[in-house]
Amino acid sequence: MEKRKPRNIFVHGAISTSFIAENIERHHSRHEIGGHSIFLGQVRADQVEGKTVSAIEYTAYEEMALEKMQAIRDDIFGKYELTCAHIYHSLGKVEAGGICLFVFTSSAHRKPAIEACSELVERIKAELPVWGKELFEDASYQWKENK
Amino acid sequence: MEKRKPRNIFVHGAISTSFIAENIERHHSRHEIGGHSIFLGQVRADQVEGKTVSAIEYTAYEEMALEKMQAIRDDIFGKYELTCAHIYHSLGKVEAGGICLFVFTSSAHRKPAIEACSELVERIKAELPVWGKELFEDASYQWKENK
Amino acid sequence: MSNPEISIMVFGQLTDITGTSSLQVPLQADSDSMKAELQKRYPALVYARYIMAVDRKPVTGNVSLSGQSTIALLPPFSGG
Amino acid sequence: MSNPEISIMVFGQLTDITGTSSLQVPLQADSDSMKAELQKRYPALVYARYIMAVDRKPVTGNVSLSGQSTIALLPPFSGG
Repeated sequence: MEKRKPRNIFVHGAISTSFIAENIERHHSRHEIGGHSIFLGQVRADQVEGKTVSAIEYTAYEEMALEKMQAIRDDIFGKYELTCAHIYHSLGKVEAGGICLFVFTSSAHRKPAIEACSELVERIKAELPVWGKELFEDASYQWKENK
Repeated sequence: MEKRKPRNIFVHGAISTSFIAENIERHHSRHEIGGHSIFLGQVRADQVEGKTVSAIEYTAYEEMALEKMQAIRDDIFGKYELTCAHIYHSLGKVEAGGICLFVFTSSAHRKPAIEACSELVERIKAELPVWGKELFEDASYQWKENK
Repeated sequence: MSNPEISIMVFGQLTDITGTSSLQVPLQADSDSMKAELQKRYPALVYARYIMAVDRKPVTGNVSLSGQSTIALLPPFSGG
Repeated sequence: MSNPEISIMVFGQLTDITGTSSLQVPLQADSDSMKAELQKRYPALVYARYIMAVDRKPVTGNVSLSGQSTIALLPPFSGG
């Protein structure tokens, strides 16, 4: 297979709603699209033994994550009839209530967009070398675990 | 069952990306939320016998649609552990490329939001008394059919 | 004594048959007789797919009508 | 002659064990010997869940290493 430079998915800090809106807006000129499916991951202020998570700090093995994401994209485009798919993940600190993951798929009819979006979210959480460090209000921390 | 005034879901014309962004933004203070799922329906410029759909004009039996939507909401909240769900549907004319349906669900963990959003979209299309009139560029039209 | 008139709401592609979204027709005793009356006035309704709603509920079987009934004719839904 | 040193990238909770995100250790012939060398230096790694990646691919089985290998230690992923 030809070697391509994989596209970037990482953004610094929380993903803003204006960034999301601009991304949606850009699809108004794509008149073959009938449905968009979006997943947004938001940082939860979980309670752990009386302490509250105030933020998550994300780190990644970026080169490996981007190569893996490109392979997942290829799989998804082979499996579902999509017009496009956009994925963004935060690096660095995202406060509770902030958006840390933005997955956005589009298709002519709704089913492929909905199914592909859901599958992308599962694969991103399971397969991308990204780590979340849950920071408590008292400056202690614990490492996030995905179920 | 007690009679409540069902909440409105109808908006005039296309649903703007700024409306969507404000809706997402409002959830940043809900720190128990971990995932949002969003579906957006977009008007497709379908080709029919050489003519192109330029817009869809939506009408509804509003009172019946709102009562039905309330019943669907009750079902969905009984079935999935959601923190909230928001539904908006256009009435009147939406040009090709415009957003005509906005379904937005949130939950602590991702699965309920994703599954509830998808089920809401199916039920809205099948059960709400709403009709789309596909307007062609030459001022002729055909009535939309949902599959 | 002739029956009082009642309004019937008409939606979607059925308005192509009736030419209007609000019909005035003599009240009938039940939904089956009302359908028959409407088909007499608009023969194309015989071939149209639609349901009748009374008081915002789809009619299944035959239901009785009064002057207070809210009646609507609904072709297949196509929202979203 | 002693082995040349090679850098190993360390991620996530494994940095709590190594105290750093970049280790310098003598190059070993293969991934199994590298794991053994690392566990000698950081005994807590024996109890840690992690995989080794060589050239950005997770190692399954044993693979040989060279001075050009890109080596990383990856604890369970927790993105999203």
